[in-house]
Amino acid sequence: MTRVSMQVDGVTYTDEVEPRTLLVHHLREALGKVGTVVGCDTSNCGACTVHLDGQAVKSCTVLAVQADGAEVTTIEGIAAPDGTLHPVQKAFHEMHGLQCGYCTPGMIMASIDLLKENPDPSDTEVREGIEGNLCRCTGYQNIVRAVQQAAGELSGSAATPETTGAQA
Amino acid sequence: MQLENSFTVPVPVDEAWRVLLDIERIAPCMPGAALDSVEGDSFTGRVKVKLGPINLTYQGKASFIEKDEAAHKAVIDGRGKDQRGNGTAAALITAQLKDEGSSTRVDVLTDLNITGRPAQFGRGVMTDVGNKLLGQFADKLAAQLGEGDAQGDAARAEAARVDAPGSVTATATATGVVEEVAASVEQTPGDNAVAEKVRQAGTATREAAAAATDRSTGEHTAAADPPTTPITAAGSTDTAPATAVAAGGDTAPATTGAAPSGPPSGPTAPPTRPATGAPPRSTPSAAPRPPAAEPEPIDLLEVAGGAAAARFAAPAAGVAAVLLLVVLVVRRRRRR
Amino acid sequence: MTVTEDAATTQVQGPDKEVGKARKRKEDARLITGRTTWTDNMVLPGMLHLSVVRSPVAHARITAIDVSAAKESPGVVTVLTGRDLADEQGSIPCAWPVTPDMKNPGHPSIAVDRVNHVGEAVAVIVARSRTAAADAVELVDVDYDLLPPVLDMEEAVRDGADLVHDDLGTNTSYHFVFDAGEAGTGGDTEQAFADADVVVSRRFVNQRLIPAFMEPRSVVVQPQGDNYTMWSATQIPHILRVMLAMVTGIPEHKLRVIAPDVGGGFGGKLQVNPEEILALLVARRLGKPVKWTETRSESLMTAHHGRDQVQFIDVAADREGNVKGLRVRLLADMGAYLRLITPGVPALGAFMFPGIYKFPAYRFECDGVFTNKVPTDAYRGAGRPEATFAVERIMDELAVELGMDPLELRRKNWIQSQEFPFTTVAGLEYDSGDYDAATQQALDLLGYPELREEQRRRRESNDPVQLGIGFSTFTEMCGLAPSRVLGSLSYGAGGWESASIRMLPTGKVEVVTGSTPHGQGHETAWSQLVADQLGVPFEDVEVLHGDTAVAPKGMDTYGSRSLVVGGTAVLKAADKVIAKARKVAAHLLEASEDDLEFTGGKFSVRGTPGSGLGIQEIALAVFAAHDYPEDVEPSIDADATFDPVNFSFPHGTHVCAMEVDTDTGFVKIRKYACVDDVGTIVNPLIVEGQVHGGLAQGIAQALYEEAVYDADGNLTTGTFVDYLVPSAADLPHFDTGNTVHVAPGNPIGAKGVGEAGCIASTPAVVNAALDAVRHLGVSDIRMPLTPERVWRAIHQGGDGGDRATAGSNAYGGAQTETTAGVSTPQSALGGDR
Amino acid sequence: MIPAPFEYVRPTTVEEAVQAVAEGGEDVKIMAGGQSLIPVMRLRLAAPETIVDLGRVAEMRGVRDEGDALVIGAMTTHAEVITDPLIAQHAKLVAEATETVADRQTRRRGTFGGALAHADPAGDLPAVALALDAELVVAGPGGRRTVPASEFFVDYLTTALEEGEVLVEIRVPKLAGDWGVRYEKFNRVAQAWSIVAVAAAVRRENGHIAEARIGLTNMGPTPLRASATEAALSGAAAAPDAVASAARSAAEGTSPSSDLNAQADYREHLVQVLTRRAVTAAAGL
Repeated sequence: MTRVSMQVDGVTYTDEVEPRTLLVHHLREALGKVGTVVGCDTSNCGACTVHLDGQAVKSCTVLAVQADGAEVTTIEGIAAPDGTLHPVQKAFHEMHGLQCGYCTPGMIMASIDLLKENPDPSDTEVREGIEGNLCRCTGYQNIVRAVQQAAGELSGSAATPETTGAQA
Repeated sequence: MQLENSFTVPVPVDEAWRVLLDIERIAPCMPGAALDSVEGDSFTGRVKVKLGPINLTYQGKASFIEKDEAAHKAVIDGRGKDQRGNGTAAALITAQLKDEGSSTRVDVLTDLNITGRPAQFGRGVMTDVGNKLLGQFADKLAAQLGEGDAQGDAARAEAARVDAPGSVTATATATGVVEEVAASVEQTPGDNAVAEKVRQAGTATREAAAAATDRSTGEHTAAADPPTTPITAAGSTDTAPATAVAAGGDTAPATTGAAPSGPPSGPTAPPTRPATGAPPRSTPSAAPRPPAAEPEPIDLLEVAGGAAAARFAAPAAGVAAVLLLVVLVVRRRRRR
Repeated sequence: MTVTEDAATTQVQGPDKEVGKARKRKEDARLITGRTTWTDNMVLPGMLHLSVVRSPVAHARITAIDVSAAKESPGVVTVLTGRDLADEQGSIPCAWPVTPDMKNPGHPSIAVDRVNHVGEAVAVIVARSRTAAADAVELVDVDYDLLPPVLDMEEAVRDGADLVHDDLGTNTSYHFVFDAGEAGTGGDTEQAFADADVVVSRRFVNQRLIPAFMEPRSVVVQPQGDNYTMWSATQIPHILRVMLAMVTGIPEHKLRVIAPDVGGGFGGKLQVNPEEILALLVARRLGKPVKWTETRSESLMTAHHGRDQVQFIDVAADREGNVKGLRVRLLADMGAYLRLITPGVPALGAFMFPGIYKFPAYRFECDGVFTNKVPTDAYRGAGRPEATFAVERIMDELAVELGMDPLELRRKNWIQSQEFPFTTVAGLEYDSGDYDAATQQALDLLGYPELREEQRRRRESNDPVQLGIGFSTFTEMCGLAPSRVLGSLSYGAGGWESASIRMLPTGKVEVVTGSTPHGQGHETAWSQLVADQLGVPFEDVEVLHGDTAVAPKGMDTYGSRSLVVGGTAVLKAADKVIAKARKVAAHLLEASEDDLEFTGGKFSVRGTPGSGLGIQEIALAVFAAHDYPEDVEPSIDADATFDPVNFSFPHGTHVCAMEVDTDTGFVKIRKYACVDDVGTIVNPLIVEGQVHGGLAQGIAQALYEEAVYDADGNLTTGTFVDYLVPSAADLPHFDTGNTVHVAPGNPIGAKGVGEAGCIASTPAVVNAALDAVRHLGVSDIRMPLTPERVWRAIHQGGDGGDRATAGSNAYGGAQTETTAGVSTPQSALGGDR
Repeated sequence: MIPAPFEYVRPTTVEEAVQAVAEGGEDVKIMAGGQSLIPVMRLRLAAPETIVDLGRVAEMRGVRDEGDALVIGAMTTHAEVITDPLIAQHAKLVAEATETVADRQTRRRGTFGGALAHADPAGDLPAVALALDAELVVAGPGGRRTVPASEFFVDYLTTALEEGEVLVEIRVPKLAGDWGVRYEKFNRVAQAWSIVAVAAAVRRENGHIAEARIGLTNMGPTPLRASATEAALSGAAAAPDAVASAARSAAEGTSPSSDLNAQADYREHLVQVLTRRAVTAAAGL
């Protein structure tokens, strides 16, 4: 067992983990962060996407021990402390960018990451930017619309912090 | 998956037949294999397969299910399970010897069946492994049979042993699939000095081939001439005869046989494949080889010897070489 | 999108109505914040974890299983084999014996002495943690005595073929025939073909697909005395509960099944899974809560697959292009066993092969064939995509044969709008629609003339990138289903749906639906329905579902049935609430019931404006129950069950423009436009989303997805690395629109939308690719249209052939087959066998 | 799926890493970004006893300018490679190919060195390293040695790295002169591995192609150079016909395998088309 300490959605957790524990399992099973889900075993589906030190990664392909000392933000930590939704969350709701919602946490986390790097992506750029996230329900079109709508809102209100929750 | 290997060994058929039935000499021909026990016509053992990060150990048993002395035909049925529950591997190996006077032609037909996780990839990881595994098995079998029972015949033993790494294989299918598998002496199992020496020699072979220099432990020189000989991919039928030309003697030039070329089956002609010559020989001291106690994984790094030799052979061409023996194995697969 | 919004405004409902509004979904709040209760999120005190040891071989006798090492593994509580559970596991039920003599070998949840497909369960590990359970799987040692695997349907039905199930003596489960002549719904098919000027015959392969739902299956069982609660990622908690009771003998009233948040199933979760049975048996045996959650590779390998038909189809016509007859013969791969509706999927499709065309004669035959593969069952469309693909493909082939424009040929033969209701040659009564209108609108959306012009230019200049345009003018039958019809088809249950409305004292409304959603937005759409019907605010409605203790009756969600059947049940319940409230209102308003009118949620006495009583006030009044009529109960709650009298028939026109790179075979959708008529649109946002998602899956069948087995029966598309679910970058923008022809069969006027995009799109895409390269001599390309197949079809003829490892494990040993259909009438009846 | 248990070591220097590998027992595996290794471990196709995680070896990360060459630390992530100004300036082909690797999230973790050491023939970067005549600096118990890319890739998933050796950094010679580059990748869906890909760098001089370097992805167990095409292009006119003609020999000397996505003969065809396209684009035609 190895001791690891990480800040997840603004709270620091210290635990003993087996080195083989995947970050996503640590989040779900030790920390109760069940908003982040697992959809595959080959790093294809992206459902488990979280931010590790501000960058989107697939938490099924990161060991918990590798996140030792890191800051992790999950879908549960992106809304403001008062519950105000992150613009990307809001846009997914408004544009009907989800149906069953299973891929949604990963989709949203990937989209936030994309918009940080490309604040005004074209349709194609959004599609390529979320190519690592599979959705079986939506056909993606409304997800693309949502990301573009969020881009508009984010560029209009640059003050919205990306990881408000994490800074609580 | 069916694999065919054919080769010719420079011993009479009766002698080759006796060796073929000697489990303790045949079993270790499987790369990465180790015998655990032998009981009559059955034996148990392990085969380790290592491919990049992938690591599998098949444990199981094999037995002669047919030994037809008159026809010189033997059938070995081997099956094993991966130790991590990753499925099974089974091989039905049919070896047919044909009398060709002082030499013997050997046709090995292998029906390989791999199940479980390694089979569940479209990129056919295990099929690649199976090809290489069986290719190396055939090469080593050729070496063993080539030794005959005269274990004291050092020269011939050496010749046979060294031959394996140098064998050049070309595979052709109707669809123009061509795969090249070359074996290396580095895979020689065993922890004894001989094996070690052979391995060193193999490593050296690579270096030598690359640099066309002579800076290794064994007496060896770089390959020459053969790399330029093309082997055309075999035609679209099963008629392509496996050709093996054994050249005896220390001074024989590398000889390659070419399978008859058939018309290309697709719009693109199958590529012409340069054959590489045998790598330099090494002459470790002769000693009987006991069955390996611990299996050496078939690390495909080992194949590097052959592959690297193949690639670096071109610049080495022109440098005079002494070749003991070239066994050319033309391997082709059939559709089931 | 604009189109959809336009369509929304053409709704028959007025602007103040909820129905027709693009309401944002109520469900989203928890889904976008990660506050969800997926089954795998469940943790119970003392919960044990299951893992399943699975067969690596396709067909074998189990000669020995050694579980001793696994039992010794740290954290393992016990290990159970098929022998241990043989006496209590029963058989996975098959609810649809399509013929009286259908052969059903029975389907153990865990193999006892024989395995029939790769992935079949052979042992169950019970451990204290998920990790311990996973570790012990490696330690179970099973000896198999191999049997020859049966993998190819056409070989499996030959005399002397190896058998999947020895004791059945055949690989054919059933032979199902529908003959319109015999049924009295059409003429003599053989005569029609004999008299025809033109006969076109084809053999199409509708490949095996995997539903590949994103949320892996998961089940948690909690035993409490002799009661059991099961949480499962299922589409069908109600059906599951009945079936669990029948299979395990646990009385139904001692079972509670909960489908919490469930990820989209697409038919893949319309099943009684072996693992659900196993979890229940283990929980009962140990008296402890247990959980099983599959991995993705387990899911692809063992959750049921879909499609997998070899279709022989013949069409007869005269020279003018009037169709005269249709003949279909299917080989439908059942896989190794019959699951819930395995045999029924092709039978459901039987009635849809005639599509929207007025065939005077029709004969359908289908053999259900066993193979050593995972069973097939429902996948989005279930039978109808297969039928639509075949008929829409062969209409294009007939057009080529006749030298006609494919749209012209369709127009000539399709049902005209004034002919509805129209009884087809398959005996179905199509309800409403206008195929011309939908087609015209779709062409406008696509920019048809410009693309045709570009196609011409590219052909003339011999551009390496060719352009093609493909059509699919489809219909489907939805709203499953009239119970009597299901009965006549030998289906084991009815097709009704149940709803309850509970009026809470504060005026809030609880709607209980038996149609269990898993991403379709029932909570939102049902709220819209009820808000209109009861005249209460949208926000005041809560929709409850997915728990047999909360919603005790139901038939769940599949077959585009929810709104049509379940929504109607909700409306019927609302009507009953109003009727009950009317009595109370009359009492309280001291008026005659006949003088009351109910609008905007309020009862008022006709002719006396201003007076009145809101239904929410009445809810409080009956809660207090201080003053209510003598002859009624103090409640205005109501239940309703709705059994439809007919199916509904959404239709539409899908048009795909496809670029084909003739150098590489790479295909790329240039533009996709579709206009669907799904009847009344309750929520245009949801309708559009359903169409988009269906399109993605239908296009994926055409271009990307295929479950491939090798010659030993290994699934070589065993992970998402090889089973290609398209990403956003692989799919085009869709231009969607609607026409609205209200369905007469239900008060909402809805027809169903869940499967439309999936059913319609596949042939449009394939037809488009063929249209691009038809002039190069290509008349068929096998799905999915991999670049290699397209390239081979162009440069080597045929349909592009099998993929390299399909049906072979010789890496590179496969040969290209050229199996394009040929115009011989015999081929349809399998004359080559 | 959950990996089998293993010992985990996280060195912070190259020396520590080499030592950790030496002490890691028989079945030690080096983890760079882990984006290929962890999935294989989750599927339990690999179950190393020890994982040596290079993630905290700071000296192996980053790009520096060494005059005639760039030196890319083996642990530099794909995302860093894509945005690195030195690479953009001097080794654009590396950046262009890296952009096609997997997806954004994977590129955040996956590393340049890891991709080379993994030596997947369908991986995009080995062919680029080969085309650019990169040199790989390897540290082992006996010190460091440099292996040219042409000798590094020896077989399917197999490199010249000896037991106990760690790939430390990659020297990528700068392209001097008027070079154009192109990475032409062919796959079925966006995040898939290459069915075939072609990395081309072309130097133009006076309307001619002075030099062309062409690396081929997935045309054999290792990345390959399209030597015959390179030779044919050398001195050829910078014209579509000449390029097309030269590209016809792109499959010479290759030995592609057949798999679910493509049979060998189709790959041999594809590589010619893609070579033509890559060279045409790189030559600015």
